[in-house]
Amino acid sequence: MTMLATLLTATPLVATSLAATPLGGALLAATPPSDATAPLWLTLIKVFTVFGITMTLVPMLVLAERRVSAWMQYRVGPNRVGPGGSLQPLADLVKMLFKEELRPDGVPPFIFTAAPAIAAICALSMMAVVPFGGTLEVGGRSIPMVVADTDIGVLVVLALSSIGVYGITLGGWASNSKYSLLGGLRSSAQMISYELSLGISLLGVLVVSGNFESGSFRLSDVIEYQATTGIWNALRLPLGFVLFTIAAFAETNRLPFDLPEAEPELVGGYHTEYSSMRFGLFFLGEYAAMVAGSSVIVCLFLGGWHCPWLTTEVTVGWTGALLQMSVFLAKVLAFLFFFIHVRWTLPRLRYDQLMTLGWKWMLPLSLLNLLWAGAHAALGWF
Amino acid sequence: MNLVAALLLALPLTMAAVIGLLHRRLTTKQAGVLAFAMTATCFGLAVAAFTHLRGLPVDERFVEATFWRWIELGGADGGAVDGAATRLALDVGVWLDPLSVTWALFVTGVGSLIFLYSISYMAHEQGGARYFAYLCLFLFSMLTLVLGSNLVLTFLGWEGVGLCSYLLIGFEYGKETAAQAGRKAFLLNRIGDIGFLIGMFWTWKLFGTLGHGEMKPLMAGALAAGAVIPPLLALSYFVGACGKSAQLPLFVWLPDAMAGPTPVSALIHAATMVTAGVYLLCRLSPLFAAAAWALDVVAWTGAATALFAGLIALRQRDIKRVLAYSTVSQLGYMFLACGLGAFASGAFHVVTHAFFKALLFLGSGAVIHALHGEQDLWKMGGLKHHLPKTAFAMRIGAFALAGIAPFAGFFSKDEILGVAFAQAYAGDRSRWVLWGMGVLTAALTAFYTARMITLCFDGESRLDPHAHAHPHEAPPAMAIPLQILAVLSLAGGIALGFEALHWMPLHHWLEPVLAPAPDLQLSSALTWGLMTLAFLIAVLAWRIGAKWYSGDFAAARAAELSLPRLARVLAGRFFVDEIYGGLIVRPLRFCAELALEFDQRVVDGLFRGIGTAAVLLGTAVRIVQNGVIHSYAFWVLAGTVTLLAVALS
Amino acid sequence: MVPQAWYLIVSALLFGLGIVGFVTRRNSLVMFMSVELMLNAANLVFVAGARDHFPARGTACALFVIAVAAAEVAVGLAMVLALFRLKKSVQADDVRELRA
Amino acid sequence: MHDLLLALLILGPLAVAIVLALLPKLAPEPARIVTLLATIVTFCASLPLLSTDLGGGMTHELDLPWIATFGIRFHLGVDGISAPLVVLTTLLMPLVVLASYGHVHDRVKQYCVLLLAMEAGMIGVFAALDLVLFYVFFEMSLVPLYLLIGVFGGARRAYAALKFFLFTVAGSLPLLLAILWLVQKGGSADFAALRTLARTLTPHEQGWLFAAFAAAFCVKVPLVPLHTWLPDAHVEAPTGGSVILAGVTLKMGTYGLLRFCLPLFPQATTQAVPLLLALAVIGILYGALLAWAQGDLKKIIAYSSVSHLGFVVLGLFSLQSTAASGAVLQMINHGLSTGALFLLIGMIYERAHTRQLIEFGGLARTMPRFAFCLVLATLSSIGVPGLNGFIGEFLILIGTWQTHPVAASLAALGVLLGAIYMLGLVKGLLFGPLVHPKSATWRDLNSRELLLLTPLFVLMVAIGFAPQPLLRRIEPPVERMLEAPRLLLETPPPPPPRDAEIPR
Amino acid sequence: MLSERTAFLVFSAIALIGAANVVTRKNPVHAALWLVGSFLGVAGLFLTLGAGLLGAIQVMVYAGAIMVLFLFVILLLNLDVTEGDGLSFARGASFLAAIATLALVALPFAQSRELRAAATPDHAAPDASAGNVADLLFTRYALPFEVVSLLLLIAMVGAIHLARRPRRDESV
Repeated sequence: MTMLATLLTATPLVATSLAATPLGGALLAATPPSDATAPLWLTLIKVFTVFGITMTLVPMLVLAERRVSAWMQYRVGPNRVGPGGSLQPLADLVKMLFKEELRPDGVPPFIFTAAPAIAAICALSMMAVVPFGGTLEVGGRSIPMVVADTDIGVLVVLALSSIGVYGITLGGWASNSKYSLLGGLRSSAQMISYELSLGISLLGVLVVSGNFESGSFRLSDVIEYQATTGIWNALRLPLGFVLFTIAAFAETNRLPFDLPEAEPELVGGYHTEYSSMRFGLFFLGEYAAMVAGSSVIVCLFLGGWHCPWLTTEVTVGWTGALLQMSVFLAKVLAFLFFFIHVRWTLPRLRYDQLMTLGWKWMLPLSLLNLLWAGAHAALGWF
Repeated sequence: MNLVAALLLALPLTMAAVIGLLHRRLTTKQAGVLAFAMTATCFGLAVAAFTHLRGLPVDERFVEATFWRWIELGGADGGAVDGAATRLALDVGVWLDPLSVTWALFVTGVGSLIFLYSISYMAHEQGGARYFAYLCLFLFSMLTLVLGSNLVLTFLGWEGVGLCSYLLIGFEYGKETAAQAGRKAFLLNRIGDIGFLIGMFWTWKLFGTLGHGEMKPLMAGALAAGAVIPPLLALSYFVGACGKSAQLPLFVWLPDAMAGPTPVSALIHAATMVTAGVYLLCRLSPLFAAAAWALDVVAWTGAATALFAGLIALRQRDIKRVLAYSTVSQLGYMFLACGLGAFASGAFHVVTHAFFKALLFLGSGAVIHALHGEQDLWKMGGLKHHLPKTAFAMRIGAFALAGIAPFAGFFSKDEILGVAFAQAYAGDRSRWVLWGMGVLTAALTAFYTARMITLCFDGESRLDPHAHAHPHEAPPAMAIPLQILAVLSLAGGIALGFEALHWMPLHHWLEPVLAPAPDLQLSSALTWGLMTLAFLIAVLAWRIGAKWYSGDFAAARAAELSLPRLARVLAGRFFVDEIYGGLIVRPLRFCAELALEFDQRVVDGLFRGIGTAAVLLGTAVRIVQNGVIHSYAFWVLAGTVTLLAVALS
Repeated sequence: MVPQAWYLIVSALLFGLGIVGFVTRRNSLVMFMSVELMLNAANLVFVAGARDHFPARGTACALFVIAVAAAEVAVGLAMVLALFRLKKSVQADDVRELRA
Repeated sequence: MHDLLLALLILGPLAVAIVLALLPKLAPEPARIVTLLATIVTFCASLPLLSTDLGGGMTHELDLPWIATFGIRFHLGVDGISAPLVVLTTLLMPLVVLASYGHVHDRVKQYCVLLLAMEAGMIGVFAALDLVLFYVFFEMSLVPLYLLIGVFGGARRAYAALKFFLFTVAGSLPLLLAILWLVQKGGSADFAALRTLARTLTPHEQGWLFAAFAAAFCVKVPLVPLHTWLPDAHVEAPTGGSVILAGVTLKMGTYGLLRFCLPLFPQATTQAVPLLLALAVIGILYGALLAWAQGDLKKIIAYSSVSHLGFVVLGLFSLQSTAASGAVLQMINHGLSTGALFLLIGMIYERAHTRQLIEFGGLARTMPRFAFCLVLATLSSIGVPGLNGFIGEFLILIGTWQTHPVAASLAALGVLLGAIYMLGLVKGLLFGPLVHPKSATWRDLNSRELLLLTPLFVLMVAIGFAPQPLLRRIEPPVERMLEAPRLLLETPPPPPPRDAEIPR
Repeated sequence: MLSERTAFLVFSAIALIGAANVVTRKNPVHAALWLVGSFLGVAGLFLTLGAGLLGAIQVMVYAGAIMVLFLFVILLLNLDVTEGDGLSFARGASFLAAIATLALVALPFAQSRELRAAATPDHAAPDASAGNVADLLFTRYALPFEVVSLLLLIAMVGAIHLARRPRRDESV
């Protein structure tokens, strides 16, 4: 009975979060400035493609994390479920679904429940503006290979990432536990601090990529620029790249910035009191944010779907689209590996170190980067 | 002549500056010799000026020497416009005419004798060089007063002599009385000066000039100006003259001024400075002559002062004070003469008075010097044995003062009384009173002079035997001036004028300058008779005085103390000082204190009240600032609603 | 297109709600939030008013409002924090130090 | 038309002040020496100003556009009225700096900066020919003095400084309004242009404007009953502050009255003459009485200033050129004599640390130099002939007598009262027995102190005996200032215009 | 697709309901969350007005930064939920005044025929895209832009100064 009840409460949440991505994408697609010529069915197809890929990636990522950590620690890791442990995430999912849903006393039920959903939704929705390929010219149509082809794409990424912090903060607060509260607080402070560097480093990219001249903040334009010039922005803005990456680590609460959930200090931080599928959603959100973050970094700095030897003449039609998608996916996966690798390499920062790094190093450096980018654009360097 | 004139002013000033700057380096004697040399030179210059003027025709006996332009305002097209003058042009220059030269002669002449006397008198004083610097400055001021070519320069000298008097009286800084007396002298003089100033303002308005030379013809024209303005104008000058010449009611400073060194008293308060008032009257005599009833005021004031001061002198114990009041009294005679229109007679008395009063002062100085500062007549007596020469000289001076023929004072005083008698005889009854007062004063003068001489030199010695064992004669430098002055006191009168013999050189000399005296010739017999009467009265009064005091001193003292009330009134000098204090000084001081209270409480209080009102207003409005943010919000909203309602309606 | 008046009415309502919140609440944080509501209402007027003729300007003005609001919030919250340290309370009624 | 001398005179001290202020740490002595040199150079540079136009016109003019929109110009120039005042200012400054050796030991640099800033302001006031510029300088000279009193003053300095400031500002705000009104009306703030404009003003407007101008200047003069700030300010100010306050600042008031009130608002002036003459006479007598009742040396001099400035106002508003020329001369005389008196009192205060008259006595024997200087300054102050004070007072009184004999007579009483309290001061300080237990140990004036007094005394005597070189320069411009009101006095008022007649 | 009118209604409803709840919720955290909702609603309204850029910024700055800061402060202070009961006179009076203001502001909008009329947009006008807005900011509004940046700097310094603890406490 308990199991059933759990399922019944968890399901709407999952359903909500799953629906979130298409809803957001559709909304954005409906906005007047974008070319709203794309019919609904096309949008739906794109939504499910992106959603599917992401939702496939997340369990794979969980497994990869465990395997990579094992590899780095000279042990085997999960290898019993399925070939080479490949079905392990599925087993975890099942386990989570059937665990008892605990809700502490004196907790506001709605917020307690909504918090993990917010975290997951925001992470997933970010994928809506990430172009996973160029423009597909088929049947007289040119289909941009992105769910919501809006000219404020970059801003949407930033907006969603800043909304995402509510999930953790509220989760911490709603748990009615001091560890959780502290985790929530840390999270909000951390997110605000690093969002600045994130945003300003991103500005540098927009400056060098000529977005301010065109007035469009589409990620696809950034990629287009890198593709046409053949030089990735990571080369133009090495400092910005590093800064953005570090900020992205902080935004996703990954080590070395995982203070909100730091086990030794806060037991589990904001998710101490969470169990079952609610916890699962936090889990999902974190990994989805990793995927989204990697995708954005790839788009901004590493050329997106662009591959040096795959010129636009080659990548035409369906095959071309698939090729671009593969390139993009490969880059994202590589970056995800980097994410995992870092987690098991670096120690955690102390809180004051975190703040010092964020305000006294990252912020000035990102301003420097912006200056560099400005010089870059103004003087017409490569 | 320009050079002579310039040197007459420049020498004393230069010497004052030189001695003043070097007063630490110079000994008293060096300074004195320098100063004396300068004064003697000045006297020589004055004589030169005199001979020069003598050489000119009678109607042209004047020289104007201009040095530089002092003040010139109002542009070239001067003169009076619509009854108000616009052009003010004043030069620094000298105006030499018989009147000014006469004054210059006796000022420098008597002055040089006093300077000579001072060398020895001040030899033991500290800061003697500074004293001589002041004396030189005084001489400069006096000469400027007399010789200045316009009224403003005269005023400069006028104030200058007052200032020097202030400095010389207060010469002994430590003495509280001296300092007080100096201040008093200056202030009472200043009261007079205001009259002088107002006179000048008015003169300029009427005549458009203040120069002596330019004014002279204009003053006669003032006759036509009406019955009010000329007398009032003359009276403003008269107020100034009263202050300087110590007439009622401004005379109180002069006796107090005796606090200064004795030569100063001789120079300033007998011979020169106090005669400045008479000089002014003479200088403006045409104006006064035109100012009908103003002259009467002068005459009555003079007579009253003479009588009043004579009465006070009767009971003074301080030898210098006796002389001081006699000076006031004699100045009264001079004013009486001027008031009767006989300006020349007044000038005559000025000159003789300068001789014998200087003699008396210097002689008393010799006595005081011999007695180491003792000035009380009751503690003297019998000094003729110790100081025979001084006694002899002083006796001559005293006879001259008492008006005993043939000494100098007799002729000048008799002439004044004669004029009064003549006017009375001619039908002006009020003149009988003036004549009577004059005669009475003459008797008083002889009496108190005899008292002074007798108490001082005759009878038994009442000296403190321990303090003054052997008084000795003054050194030659002090004796020589006494002797010269004695000769002058003896012969000065008869040499300058003997009315009965129609020998009047001074009168003729001054004729071109002064307003003519009323032409009332008495018969020769009457003249001689009056002279005899005056002589008899003087001799009689002298005899009574000498008799009274030469006998038993105790009896005389008892007599003096027998009428306690009168004695107190006389000894207390009619309480004039007290009346001044009660009527003017203290009320004024009270006004000042009142003004201070008023200023601090009312005026300043008003402004502080404005400040307090602002604070109170702030306190009242402060209630709105209750710190509750919601009430602020309410007020904002209330305002918004009101504005919106107004805008939308 | 939706008439401007509709937006303006929504804005007025938002603004009114902000005022009501500001004047009826005692928690200074909530009062701040009410102020933010009012600012948002103002932004809405800017953008709605500018929509037909110069949309860019509406956005620019609204941007300024947002920047000012951010500054206001930063200082305001710092003040609330400082105040809380002194008073252990953020109730507006408890702070009456500026009473004259 | 572009003579930079005046601009340099203003900007020079200001520049030195700014440099001094910006130097972070400066020892007292270098600061003082730099200031002394700066002021001496300024004085020397200001001497050519005295070659004024004997026709009464402006010389050394500098006329540059400043705030062109409102017709406000940077217009400087001097004539025979202002040039002597400028030179007086530049002369007093080095003396004040020299005097500061005796009494300013802390914050010397700040003191110097304030002095220099004030000098610039004061020169500006006298040289400005544009009303707005004048107002700027008028206020600019106020603030340093406020600080000078408030920072370097005595025990009640805060009260005194605030009082001084409030009085002056309360007076000058109407002035600002009036100036703005005039500028708005005439489109120019230039003095010459405004004179033309002033002819078109209605009597009503003139009355208001005159009142506003006179308010500012009468507070500064100070005219009774607006004088109560002066004693407090003087008593609390440091010696230098007192000297400048009495020597120059008060003259801004009388200068303003002469320069602006008379020529710009002649009709109102002629109407206000009885009132102002009455106030001047009251000020002369009342100030003298107050001075007599005081026991504090500085207060005596302060109230004597009220009395003396009453003479100046009397001279100006008698509308008689002799008196007005005398009044201008008297401004300078008062600066010299009162300046010297304040310096002397400062010197005695440095020794005695008290200013109560009753605590002194007999100093003539122990301090003869001091005694000589004090007596000389006193004589100058009470107008003894032969010194400068007499010339001024005499000209004022003789001129005033021509038009207002009663006022002149009453004012002449002030001469007597002046002698009473000043001689009381001299007697109390110098004569009689030694009173203060330590007074025998006070050293006489040293050569520095004598040196700084000497120029004042030389000028006192020089002006006393030969004022003509100054009067010759003063008179023509004074005549110009008096032209307009006198014209009104001499011609009967025009018949009222037809429109004013009451219709039947 | 959502019609524009529907979108307007939906977003208005979100904004207003959020705002109403901000005013009425006792718990400041709830109020803050409702405010976030309201902001999102307003952001949506911006979208319907064609100001997508502003909408995104609204979400980023308001919802993402300002409100997080609010929440942070609320959590940091761990406030007591209860708020004093009863309206004081000032608050009561202010409430009435607020209603009056609301009425006075809203009425003329509702009455204005001009404002209710269908709009005639000027298509030649530069739209609210990022480029156009940026042009405006750096040309027409350059001065306010600089002033605002200065204001932000001052606010930042001020906030840091205000929020820092006194040194004595730091050393403890």
